[in-house]
Amino acid sequence: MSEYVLEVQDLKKYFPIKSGLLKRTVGYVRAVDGVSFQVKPGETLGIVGESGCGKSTTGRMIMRLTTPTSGKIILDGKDITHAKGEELRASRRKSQMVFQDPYASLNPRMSVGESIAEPLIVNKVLPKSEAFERAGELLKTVGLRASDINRYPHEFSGGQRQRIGIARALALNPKLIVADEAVSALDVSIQSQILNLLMDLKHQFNLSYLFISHNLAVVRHISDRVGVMYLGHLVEIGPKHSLYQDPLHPYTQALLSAAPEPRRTKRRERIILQGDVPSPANPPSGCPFHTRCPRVMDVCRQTMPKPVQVHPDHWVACHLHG
Amino acid sequence: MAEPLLAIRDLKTYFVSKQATVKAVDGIDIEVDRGQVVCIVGESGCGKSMTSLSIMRLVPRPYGKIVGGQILFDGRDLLQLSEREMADLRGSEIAMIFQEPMTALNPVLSIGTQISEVLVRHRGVPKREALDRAVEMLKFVGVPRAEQIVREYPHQLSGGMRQRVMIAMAMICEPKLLIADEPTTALDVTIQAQVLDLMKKMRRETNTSIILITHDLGVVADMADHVVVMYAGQVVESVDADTLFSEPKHPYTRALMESIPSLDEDKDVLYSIPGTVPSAANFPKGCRFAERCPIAKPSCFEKMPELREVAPGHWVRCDLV
Amino acid sequence: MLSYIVRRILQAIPSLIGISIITFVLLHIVPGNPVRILLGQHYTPQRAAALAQSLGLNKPLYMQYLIWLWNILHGNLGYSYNYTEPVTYLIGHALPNTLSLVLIATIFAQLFAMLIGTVQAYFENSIADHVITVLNYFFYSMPSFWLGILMVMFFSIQLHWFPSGGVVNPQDPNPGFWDWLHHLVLPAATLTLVTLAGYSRYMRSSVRETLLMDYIRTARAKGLRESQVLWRHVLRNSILPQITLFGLSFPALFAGALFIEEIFNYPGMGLLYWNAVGTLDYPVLLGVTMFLGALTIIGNLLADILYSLVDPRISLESMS
Amino acid sequence: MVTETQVANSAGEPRVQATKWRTWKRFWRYPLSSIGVIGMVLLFAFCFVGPMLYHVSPTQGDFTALLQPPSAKHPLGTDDAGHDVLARMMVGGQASLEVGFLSAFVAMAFGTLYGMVSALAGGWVDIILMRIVDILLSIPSIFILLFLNATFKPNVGLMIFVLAATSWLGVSRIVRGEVLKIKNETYVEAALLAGVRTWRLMTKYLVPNFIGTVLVTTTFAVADSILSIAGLSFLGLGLPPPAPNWGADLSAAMNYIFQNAWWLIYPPGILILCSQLFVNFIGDGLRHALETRTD
Repeated sequence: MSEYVLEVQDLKKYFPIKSGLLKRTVGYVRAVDGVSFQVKPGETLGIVGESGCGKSTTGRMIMRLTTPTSGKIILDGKDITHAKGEELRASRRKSQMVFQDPYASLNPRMSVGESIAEPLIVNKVLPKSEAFERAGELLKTVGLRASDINRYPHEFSGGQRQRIGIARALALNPKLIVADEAVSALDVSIQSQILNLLMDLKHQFNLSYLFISHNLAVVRHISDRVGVMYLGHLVEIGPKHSLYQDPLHPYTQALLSAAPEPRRTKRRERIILQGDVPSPANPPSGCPFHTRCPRVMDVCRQTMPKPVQVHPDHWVACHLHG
Repeated sequence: MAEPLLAIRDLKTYFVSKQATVKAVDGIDIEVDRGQVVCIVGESGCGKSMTSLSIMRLVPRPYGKIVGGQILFDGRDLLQLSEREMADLRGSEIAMIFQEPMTALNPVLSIGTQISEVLVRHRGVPKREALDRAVEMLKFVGVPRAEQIVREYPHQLSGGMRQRVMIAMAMICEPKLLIADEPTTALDVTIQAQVLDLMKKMRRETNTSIILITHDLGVVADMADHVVVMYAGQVVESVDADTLFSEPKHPYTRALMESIPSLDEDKDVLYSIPGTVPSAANFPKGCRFAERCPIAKPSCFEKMPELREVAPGHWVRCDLV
Repeated sequence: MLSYIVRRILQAIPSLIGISIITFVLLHIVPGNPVRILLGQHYTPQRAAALAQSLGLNKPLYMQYLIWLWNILHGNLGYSYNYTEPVTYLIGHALPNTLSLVLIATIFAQLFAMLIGTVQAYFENSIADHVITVLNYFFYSMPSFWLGILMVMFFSIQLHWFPSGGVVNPQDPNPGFWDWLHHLVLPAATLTLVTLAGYSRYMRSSVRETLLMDYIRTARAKGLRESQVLWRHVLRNSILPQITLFGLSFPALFAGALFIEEIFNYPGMGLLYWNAVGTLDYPVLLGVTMFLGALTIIGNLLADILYSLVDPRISLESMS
Repeated sequence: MVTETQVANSAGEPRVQATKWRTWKRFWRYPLSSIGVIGMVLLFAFCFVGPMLYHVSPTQGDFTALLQPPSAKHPLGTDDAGHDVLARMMVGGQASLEVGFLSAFVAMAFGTLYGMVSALAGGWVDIILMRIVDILLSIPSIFILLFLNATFKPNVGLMIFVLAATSWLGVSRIVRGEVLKIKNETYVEAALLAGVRTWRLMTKYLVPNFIGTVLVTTTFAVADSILSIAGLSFLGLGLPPPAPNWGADLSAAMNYIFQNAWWLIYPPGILILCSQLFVNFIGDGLRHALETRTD
């Protein structure tokens, strides 16, 4: 038994840009550019960031839906970075994924029972009839009726489909669930239902979550620790209270100040960042945030800051610290 | 008190087909004063977008129909205007921006053409001059390199820039009313902050009234003077923004606020509204929220509550408050 | 732009070689012997051997192909066995006829299709829409050769409006442009009608889709007049798929032209090919197929260039 | 506080029929579908059951009635050799329908396999396989058909093969496109995470989700094949005489066009037209039924 359920070391994903007659590679989109973190058993690590920051690619690499360019992924003590075939299949029994779009994540031609039982059947965990029985139980676990197993996805609402997706992810008793924007497509009232369900299940099955989202409040609510990504880099990571009360990186500060709060009384001073996020195909030199940073210094333009621990377990990669 | 710029009275917009009648908007009343920002908030399917399209009289044909009510704009009932008169108002007196700035711009026309054609159409400005004005407008909404951007096409811009272009297009004729339908939903948080900031600046400098449609109570808190909460095609609460956040009255409004996680407050379990919104093709006869309401009484299932004024300027559709 | 065209033409070379190999192999593996057909009653083994020698047919297949390829690089498509004329000469006479037929038909069909399809989509479910839909089905399902016969029956035999066949009046010692046009009307109209139906079905659905786009709602929210919405915003976007269709429809057009040339005795590529089939006139068969293949490739190239002119999202560079 | 189990009451939702039946219902609700299906059944009955009821030989001439307009004895008249037109029309459609349907299904099977292999293999295999399709598509197929028919002695089996050989191209392209699209769907990724292997992925995830589109394409290929046979026969290259065929009879009728022998010109044309119309109706009905699966 290792200390961490998941350990990610200096993970990178460069997507080649091809061009010309012979499809030569003329450059790379640096979607993820050296990310390291760990997830402990029973812990929820939240990853926040804006679109294109590489948070989803990170999640997909951990699930091996995308092959990393370099770095290491250690799942439950086992290096799965280059796992193939049966080895990869075995690793997938330890980690599962909940997807963003509840409409696209279920095969429209399979009943929900078949979808949930599928991992049990193809991995020969249970014979077919028992797998369906188990699917019924899982439906109950996620708050639907066992009798729903014979119905098809289009008969369910978005929130219900997301429950079905969660039930499928639970089927193999995984240790880790990667949730990629799992509640982003849902209305707030449904969103809170699913968040509560996820937190219930976590205690019930002692799960670890890697919870990827752009919604800062949602991530704070569900996570124990939170990492902030910008342009393929993890710029700050720490326990949620420490990170939300005392954000160290100017980007985290801007992000938190920009998130609208449903409250009229207390208003934070809003930091409005200028311009757009630079293209990951052509990232700036030095610190990736220096083009928009309100507190940019000369050193930021030249050297990439190293992560330093400022508070207990609270790391930041910024020249203002260290 | 002066007469409001826009007064919607008992508006009903239905989708009528052979199979069913979907009551998307079912008798709503909303007033917007000059220079005011009114937010319409609600979850998907509550009828907030159809309300905005009804004001523009752009309800999708052939099924969508405005079946009743009045929309008084600047003293005139928009529902009585001819299609021609209505077209003269659109883009000139009432302008609109949409959620998806990518699909809302025509991919094959240059930014300059798309902005300037509004001026050409409504103000009779010659094309060249209209293009110059478009450049000015783009600068005003904070688009860098405006001289080049007018010659570029939507796909060459980022999401935030596209939404700025939409705003420039909407504001170029200085309309009295701007309807913004989820203008920042498709944008990232930091870009959303930029766009909301721009809308505030617009309002300050032109005194344009804004109807902002959103599902995000955070955006409401940031922008609104007055808030209208919609549920299942009806207005359930209507009050000034400060009161809404300090003393929400309708059980739905309260539930909505309780179900949102916070940025600086720990909540163990979020409140969650049980069940789902009733189908707009088949509303229950009593209160439409009764089924999901934590304080519902048997009478709630029997009789539809009226929207009543429980305190000065505070309207609630619930008999129990 | 120029470099793009050059590159596309370079890319077309493997395709053309592919076409030639396929046709060449196909021609030579099937049973049937052109020498036997050419000699007819005069057939003797000695004569056959001599003829095969002079035609180069006794060499191994790959040699025959390489010789043919070598000649083609020098602009020589070989000599027809039948007519003892250079294939280039025969094609030179047939190609203008086929091209004028096909081009006139495409242009008219496309223009009418745009008009009809737009009207249909814009007034969806109106009586006009339903009537045109029925007519569309009718012409779409109509075999071109039957329509051709009916055209001849009505407009030529009964009404005497147009001649029933040929390119020009053979009695006229120097036929002019009007005579030529007079002969072209019926065949071109037939080809137009059968292609029009397919195009306009396409256009209808394309306009219908465009009308549902968000940017059309934006255009209306700007207060533009319906005519402006239609011309500036709907039409430009709707013709995009139509352009692709134009590129893809060349093979079908040549096939349609084949039947029409046969019915109207119109000496084009189709008729040339058709006559060569009967006598296994290899050089003509190869030449015509190569030419039509090349024209198809050029048609696709034209469509791509046209597309990039209308749609700013597509840059020619990124398309390769 | 509301608990999780209370939350998920899914009561009050209308039951919807399973996917398959909904598609069928949509198909039949589309007015043209039923016209197409009924028409096609009638056409089959005319060609295959008709000759059992109408005992007149299509190939034995009635020398007392040459080139006669319709009469009581010959309801659709006779041709220049005294053949009964009605009998010829009945028998003449048999081969067209057989070859039309069978060749389209052979093309569907092969094209589906080819397209799926191309899409799943990817890389160079995909590039080469698709380049072959591109090249073949740029040769007008009728020219190849003409040539093959001129040199071989055609029979029904050969015709099926030859027509399938030219019409699988379109199917393979469409299948490839569909597979590439479905391959990126989230539910396929979810299947991979569940440990699903290639064969199961193909049969349970890919095929069921694109088979509808293929079916529509195949239906239109049936129409094309029927038209091609008629066209080849019209050019004199179909099934060899004396077996009657619509296209060949139409071609023969052209010789009497100046005599205004309309009874020779209309029947074969109308029959070909009807076969095309009905198949197109069915194809459009299928397309309509499959277009919007979720509403």
